[in-house]
Amino acid sequence: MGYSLEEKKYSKILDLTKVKPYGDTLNDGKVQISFTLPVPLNEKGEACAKELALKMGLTDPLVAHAKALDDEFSFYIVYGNIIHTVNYQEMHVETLETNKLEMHEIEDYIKTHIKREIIVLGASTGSDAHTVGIDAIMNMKGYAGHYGLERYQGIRAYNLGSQVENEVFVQKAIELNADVLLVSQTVTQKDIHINNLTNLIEILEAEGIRKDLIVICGGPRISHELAKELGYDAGFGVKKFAEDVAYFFTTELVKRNLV
Amino acid sequence: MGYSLEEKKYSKILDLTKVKPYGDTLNDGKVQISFTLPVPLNEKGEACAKELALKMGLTDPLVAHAKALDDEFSFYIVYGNIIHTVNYQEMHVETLETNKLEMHEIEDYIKTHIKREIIVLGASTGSDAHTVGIDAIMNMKGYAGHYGLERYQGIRAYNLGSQVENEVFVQKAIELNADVLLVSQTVTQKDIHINNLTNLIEILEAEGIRKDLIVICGGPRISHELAKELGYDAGFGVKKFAEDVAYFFTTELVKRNLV
Amino acid sequence: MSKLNLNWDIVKEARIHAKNIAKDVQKFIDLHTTVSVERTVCRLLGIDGINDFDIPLPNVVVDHVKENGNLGLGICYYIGNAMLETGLSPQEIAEKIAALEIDITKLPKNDIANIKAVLQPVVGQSLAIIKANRKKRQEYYVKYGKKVGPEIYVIVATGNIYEDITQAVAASKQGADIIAVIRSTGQSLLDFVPYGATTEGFGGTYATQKNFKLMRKALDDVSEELGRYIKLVNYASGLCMPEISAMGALERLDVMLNDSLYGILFRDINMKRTFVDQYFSRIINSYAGIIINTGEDNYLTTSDAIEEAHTVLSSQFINEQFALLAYLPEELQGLGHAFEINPEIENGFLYELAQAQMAREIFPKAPLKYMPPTKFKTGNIFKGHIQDALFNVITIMTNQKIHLLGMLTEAIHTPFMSDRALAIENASYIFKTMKDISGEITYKADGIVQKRASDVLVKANNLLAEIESIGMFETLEKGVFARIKRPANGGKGLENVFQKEQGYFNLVQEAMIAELKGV
Amino acid sequence: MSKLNLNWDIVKEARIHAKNIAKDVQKFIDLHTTVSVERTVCRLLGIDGINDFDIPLPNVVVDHVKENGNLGLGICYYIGNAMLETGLSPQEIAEKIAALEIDITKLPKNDIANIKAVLQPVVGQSLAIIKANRKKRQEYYVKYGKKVGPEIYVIVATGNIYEDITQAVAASKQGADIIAVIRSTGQSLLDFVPYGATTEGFGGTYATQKNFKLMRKALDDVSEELGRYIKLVNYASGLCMPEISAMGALERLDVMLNDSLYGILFRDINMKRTFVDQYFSRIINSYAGIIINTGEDNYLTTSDAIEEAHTVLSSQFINEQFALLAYLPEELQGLGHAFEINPEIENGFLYELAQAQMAREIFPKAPLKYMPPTKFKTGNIFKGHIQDALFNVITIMTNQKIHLLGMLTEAIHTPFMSDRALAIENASYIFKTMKDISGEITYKADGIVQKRASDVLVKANNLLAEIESIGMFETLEKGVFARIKRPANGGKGLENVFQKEQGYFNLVQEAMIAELKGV
Ligand code: B12
Ligand code: B12
Ligand SMILES: Cc1ncc(COP(=O)(O)O)c(C=O)c1O
Ligand SMILES: Cc1ncc(COP(=O)(O)O)c(C=O)c1O
Repeated sequence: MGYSLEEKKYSKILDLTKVKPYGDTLNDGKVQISFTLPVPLNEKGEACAKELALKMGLTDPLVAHAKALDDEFSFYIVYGNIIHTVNYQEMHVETLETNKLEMHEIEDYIKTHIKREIIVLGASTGSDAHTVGIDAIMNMKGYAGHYGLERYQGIRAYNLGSQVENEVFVQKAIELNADVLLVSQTVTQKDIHINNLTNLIEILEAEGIRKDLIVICGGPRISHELAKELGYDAGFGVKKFAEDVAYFFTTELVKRNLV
Repeated sequence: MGYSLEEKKYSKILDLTKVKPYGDTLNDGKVQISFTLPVPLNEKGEACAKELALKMGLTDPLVAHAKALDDEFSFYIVYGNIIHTVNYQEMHVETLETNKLEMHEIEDYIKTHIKREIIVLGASTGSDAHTVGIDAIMNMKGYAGHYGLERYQGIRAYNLGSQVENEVFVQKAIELNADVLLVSQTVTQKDIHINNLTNLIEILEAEGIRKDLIVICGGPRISHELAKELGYDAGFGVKKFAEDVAYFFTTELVKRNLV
Repeated sequence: MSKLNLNWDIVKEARIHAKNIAKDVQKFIDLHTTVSVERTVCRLLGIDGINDFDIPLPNVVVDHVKENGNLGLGICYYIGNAMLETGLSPQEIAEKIAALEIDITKLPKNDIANIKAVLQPVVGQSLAIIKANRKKRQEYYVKYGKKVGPEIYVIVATGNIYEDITQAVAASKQGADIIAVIRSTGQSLLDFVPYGATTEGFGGTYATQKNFKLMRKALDDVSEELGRYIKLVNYASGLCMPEISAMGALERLDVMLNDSLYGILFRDINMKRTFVDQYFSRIINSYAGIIINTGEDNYLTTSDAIEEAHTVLSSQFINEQFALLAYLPEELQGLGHAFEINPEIENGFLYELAQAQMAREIFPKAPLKYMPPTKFKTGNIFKGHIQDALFNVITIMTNQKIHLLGMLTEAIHTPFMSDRALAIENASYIFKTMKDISGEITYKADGIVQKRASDVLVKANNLLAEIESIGMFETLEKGVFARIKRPANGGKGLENVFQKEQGYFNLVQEAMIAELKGV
Repeated sequence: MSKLNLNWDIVKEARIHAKNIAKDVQKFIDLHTTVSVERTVCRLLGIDGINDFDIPLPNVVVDHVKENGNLGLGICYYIGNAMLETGLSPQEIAEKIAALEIDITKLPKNDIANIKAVLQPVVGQSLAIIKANRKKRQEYYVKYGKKVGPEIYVIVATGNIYEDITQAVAASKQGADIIAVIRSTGQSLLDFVPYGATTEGFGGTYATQKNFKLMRKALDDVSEELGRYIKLVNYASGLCMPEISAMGALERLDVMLNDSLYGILFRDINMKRTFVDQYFSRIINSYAGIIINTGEDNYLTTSDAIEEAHTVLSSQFINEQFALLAYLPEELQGLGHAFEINPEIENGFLYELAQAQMAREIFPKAPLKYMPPTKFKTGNIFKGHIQDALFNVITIMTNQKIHLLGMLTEAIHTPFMSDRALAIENASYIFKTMKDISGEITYKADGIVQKRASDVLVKANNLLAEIESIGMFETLEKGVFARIKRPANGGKGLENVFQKEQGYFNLVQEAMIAELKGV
């Protein structure tokens, strides 16, 4: 347990156009970094770690920890104050209003505004074998206390499981006359998800049905911004649940007059 | 347990003049960063975190975790690949050869080369109340299995404890006709250690005895490089023990013909 | 002495159900063979190498018989017969088949006794290699001592066997006891085993005999350097289960992931195919003294770890019986389980403790494989490191043996070298500072821990009773495990299952069983 | 029921030794007073504010009497007398002294009975405020319920009370139950208490009454927002121990670090001075319903936690008796101990477990203050986070109450906001997932844990016997605790200790004791 003996010499004003990291004092710029270098653990290695931190924009970097991982590899933990700032005020992001309604309110909304069953088709597509994410959104049982779409009155939900090829998925969508497509992607290495998601939109466009559908993707590395970029109507990442998705597509169906 | 699906497209050659961090592939440049921003947790906050990482030189930063610490503070963990490199080959550092001999060998060395008792005076000086570090070096009992200087035959060690004023320390050195001074500094905030260490050297010079003494400093944030800069003969940081220090000052006494 | 006050009558009952379940499946197994079983025989008759199209010669030979002859008679029959007819070795015969210089299905038929006689020494040769490996491993144990306490298991997954070696050696020096080389994704669905040293695996490194050899050599070297025997793991489950087991036996692997249920549920491999494959595969593992690992842990990545804990135990009981039927002793049964309860659950740790202690007591001799938290890992590496710490605590409290390290970056990427080092540091610290805790603590009579164990045991027994009544095939069709449903005739590989014909024989298997029974 | 099978006869013996040790010191205490005791009386007679040189009026008054009169008679006597003579309030008298308009030592002397009578209502007023605070706290507990399980305690240390508030509020929202505002370094050696709201503390924020008030207000607000009562801590130990306790009582602090031994050993405060100060200080804490925290944990930052564990226990016994002599009930005795065993030691965790469980059993009603690992923290924040996790595990396994969170950056810097958040997350996760573990486990008879506890107890008892025979003063001179030697007449503050004269009285203390005895 210690006391901070550091002089507080930083500007005490929060300028949202010049935001700096915060340790225990406004604008102190404190950051923590860790990395491995493919060099032995010795004074030179440590000096390299410091040098790298300087290049990243840290002033007075402190190598708090250094450890050999093998004869020719060493691991470092560095603390320091960063000189860079970011402009919070001007930061532009694509956002998505969600979680406005609870399940029953959405059911009511469907009853009053859509007046028919919404057909929702979901799958983990391409080579992706992860189903827990899409199941979290769709299964009756739901996830973390949020019921899935299968439980919603007014929604008919089909969960096709994993490793569903895009072609098969689109065929099924046509067959079932779907209103909404839900695509889950978990594996992101080699940008495999980008290729796969792009491919689906191309097929939908080739079939001429893109505009008749609400097409939504999701997964731990999916942001709304990325989704929009790839031609989706929305994207949902971690900590998003069925009601967020349902709120989006029900209101969107009404907005786009697809009722 | 996953498999790395990432394409290994980095140069596979280790160029020691252009060293990059290492994740699991040479030159992949992987680093981990964490910091808090004084902004709310929302899409804009996350975008700021990404932006900051970009400014630090990361390509494709991934905000792996974001958490609200309060309404106006948010914490981020970011991974990414850094573009900077460092030159290991040309890195210049002041180093110190240590730990060449064991206690008994040092005792023998004193017997054969110095032929008299060496007087060593140690203290935690200035306002510093931390004694565990200097005790580790000096106490009979030693530290982490390394006996302290008090146990060495041929060394007469005086440990003055903590919060010893520099003036008092120097007086004691003159009184006891010391050969070696050991100064410990643990508190480093406000650069209090720099001021205190510099002050000691000034007093020694004013007294005209600097060149007759081996003056050594130590502590968790002391490096040999810093010590040299401040006018000390050597500096010892963490994981340094009595035998490292004893080896240095015995051989140095001989080298400087202070026997 | 049970710390859980388990009802041993129920345990006994459950074992009987499981035995009946396994025996029922065994009936099916005994009547069938597969291309991979027969290719395994080829390998153990010394057939190796590839043809001009990179097709492994065991595949060439088996496909040749499959197309031109009757695989239901077994490859032994054809090769032995060809040896008698041509005077060539199996390898030479295979090469001639590859060169389209011979059709071994069209040769005159010799007397079965003579065929067996000519094969015997060839079989003996492979078995001698395997036995020598087993002996060598034993010598290492004698020389360096067996690891006391949990064995630290980490994975490497670079796709390049040479990079894998860099990582594996570093991990060994940091304190790992067991290194698993993750296979290239999708390899489990290939109906052949790639050949040679490989450097371009897709998210993992191909399991090839050459790669096995290279890694074994590197680990032997580092073992000598460290004075600790570092175990090597690879993955057999999949369409080539017995072949990979044979390769592992020949190259002195020490642990082999080997579970038909994993293949069925998580790779959609046809159940009939993989049951048959698994049987021979486990016989080989047993003969080679290789520990198998089963995949019950995977169930909890899909289903809830509290609600479905009994399915893990049921499956362990079944896997135990499958193993025993394949002459694999308990000491080699690395049954799987996992720490996958939601960290948000009150007293979740106590449920994990109950499950782990229960597995330990019910399978006292098995080197249980305990898997770390993965499902509830997030991008919060600091929290993740604590989740892993509690997992490490359970292991040392309950004496788990094969301890797969969790990675703080589990939800982010495959392990960096530093992630592995931090994980090893985490486990090493806990195993040392808590070294003797398992002998120190007991659990309250009828407390949360004991009650939980008892509940799970009762439920597992009930489930086993149900499975016994409907049979394993229907059980899998109903989605009892991991809530995944698999049709008995669906999935990959069914087309390569063959009914054994009158006169079928598999000399390698017979020889191994004979010796294993003798032991 | 003891989980450790402790020998209660030895515990009883140890308590008797400790009682005799404390009583022996109490003899000295009863004969003496100090400037800080008398200044405290001033404060509780309503004297507040500073003079033109920023010297607090309590100091002005006491120094005035010290220089011109006889402090051995007690400040009550002089002030009461002056009230009778001047008809002014204590505050008005103090202001007149500050303005050099009066010399209260030179006034005609009134009858003691009359002096006491005029003081009584003034004393009553302060006591009423303190009682109202105690009641208010009680109401909060009724309204929000008392925290079940360990209370999460974190520090703030920015030096600026307004910044401290930002940090404290964030920590409360993240899950902290107790906030300690670290004092400016060196304040414990000041023989006065600074005044007003302060923003420029040296590595911590000055303990001033205004700062207490500001923080209390902020925490009351966040308490209401969260529906949890957030406790506020400050530090009394030092040259102003009873004064700060009085300020805390007036501003409804909930916990007060209060330990003469800490001051003697770690701040080189004269032992006579601080023993006397501590007595009155603890009476005030008791009267105000404030939990004290003692500093035994500090011993282990200097000495070895395995070898010197018994000194911690001995000191706890002594502190308990000191507290009881000051009418401070067990329920308010937050005796200190710490998790400071070297992480490299085999079974170190079991020794920690033994020590923590033992403290829990020997002081069953005390809200023990348990301190985190600090000494063996390194710059490796990942390892540090695990060290803290194991500390959290011990707390939940042994039901510690006041749980000071360890910081992963302990060896690097004073806590960042995120360090605190990660620490709270670590503890909250463990306390939830292991919630009922302490009721679930028992320790092996004569196992490592039980043996360790028994060893430490025996050694502590022996040490106490020795201390009893040589007395507390000589004990401290010999360096028994934390291996630090302090001469009885060395250190800071001895010059401000005074023998009580015939007729000395301290009306505040008497009134408090009367009520405390009544309870
Ligand atoms: C469970 C798991 C498995 C199980 C999957 C079982 C199953 N039936 O799903 C098994 C064992 C089979 C598996 C296999 C593999 N896995 Co995996 N696996 C995981 C693990 C541990 C948990 C994933 C999970 O279930 N999360 C819980 C769910 C609820 O979260 P979620 O998916 O993010 O879903 C939420 C949101 O994203 C969103 N969402 C998700 N989808 C959708 C869709 C829509 C439309 C919407 C609106 C919202 C939405 O809503 C959900 C609720 O909030 C993760 C590690 C981790 N902790 O994240 C690794 C992980 C995802 N796996 C990984 C890998 C590499 C693999 C394998 C390649 C390894 C292998 N064995 O070969 C294979 C992949 C096979 C393949 N071709 O896909 C990597 C991926 C790395 C990357 N970034 O690319 C991870 C991160 C592990 C690692 N560190 O290496 N895995
Ligand atoms: C124990 C401790 C205390 C104890 C000290 C008891 C004692 N008698 O020493 C007490 C409780 C009194 C204390 C007080 C304070 N502490 Co303190 N304390 C620590 C703690 C936990 C451990 C330090 C330690 O003993 N390390 C073990 C020794 C063996 O390591 P070492 O000192 O590095 O020594 C080795 C080498 O550096 C070298 N070495 C050291 N000295 C020398 C000298 C020579 C000549 C040579 C050759 C080698 C050498 O050899 C040793 C063996 O390898 C650290 C946190 C941490 N884990 O580091 C905080 C820490 C050092 N303390 C800190 C602070 C701020 C304080 C206080 C201001 C807080 C307060 N309560 O007011 C006061 C300072 C008072 C003062 N004026 O100095 C901060 C310092 C921050 C900074 N970088 O400036 C730390 C880092 C905690 C924190 N996170 O805030 N502390
Ligand atoms: C029993 C078992 N076999 C095999 C594997 C790996 O197989 P694949 O290579 O198909 O991913 C696993 C991994 O989870 C397993 O648990
Ligand atoms: C009992 C006790 N009192 C007071 C303090 C803090 O006092 P100071 O302000 O002198 O650092 C501590 C901190 O370690 C303590 O343990």
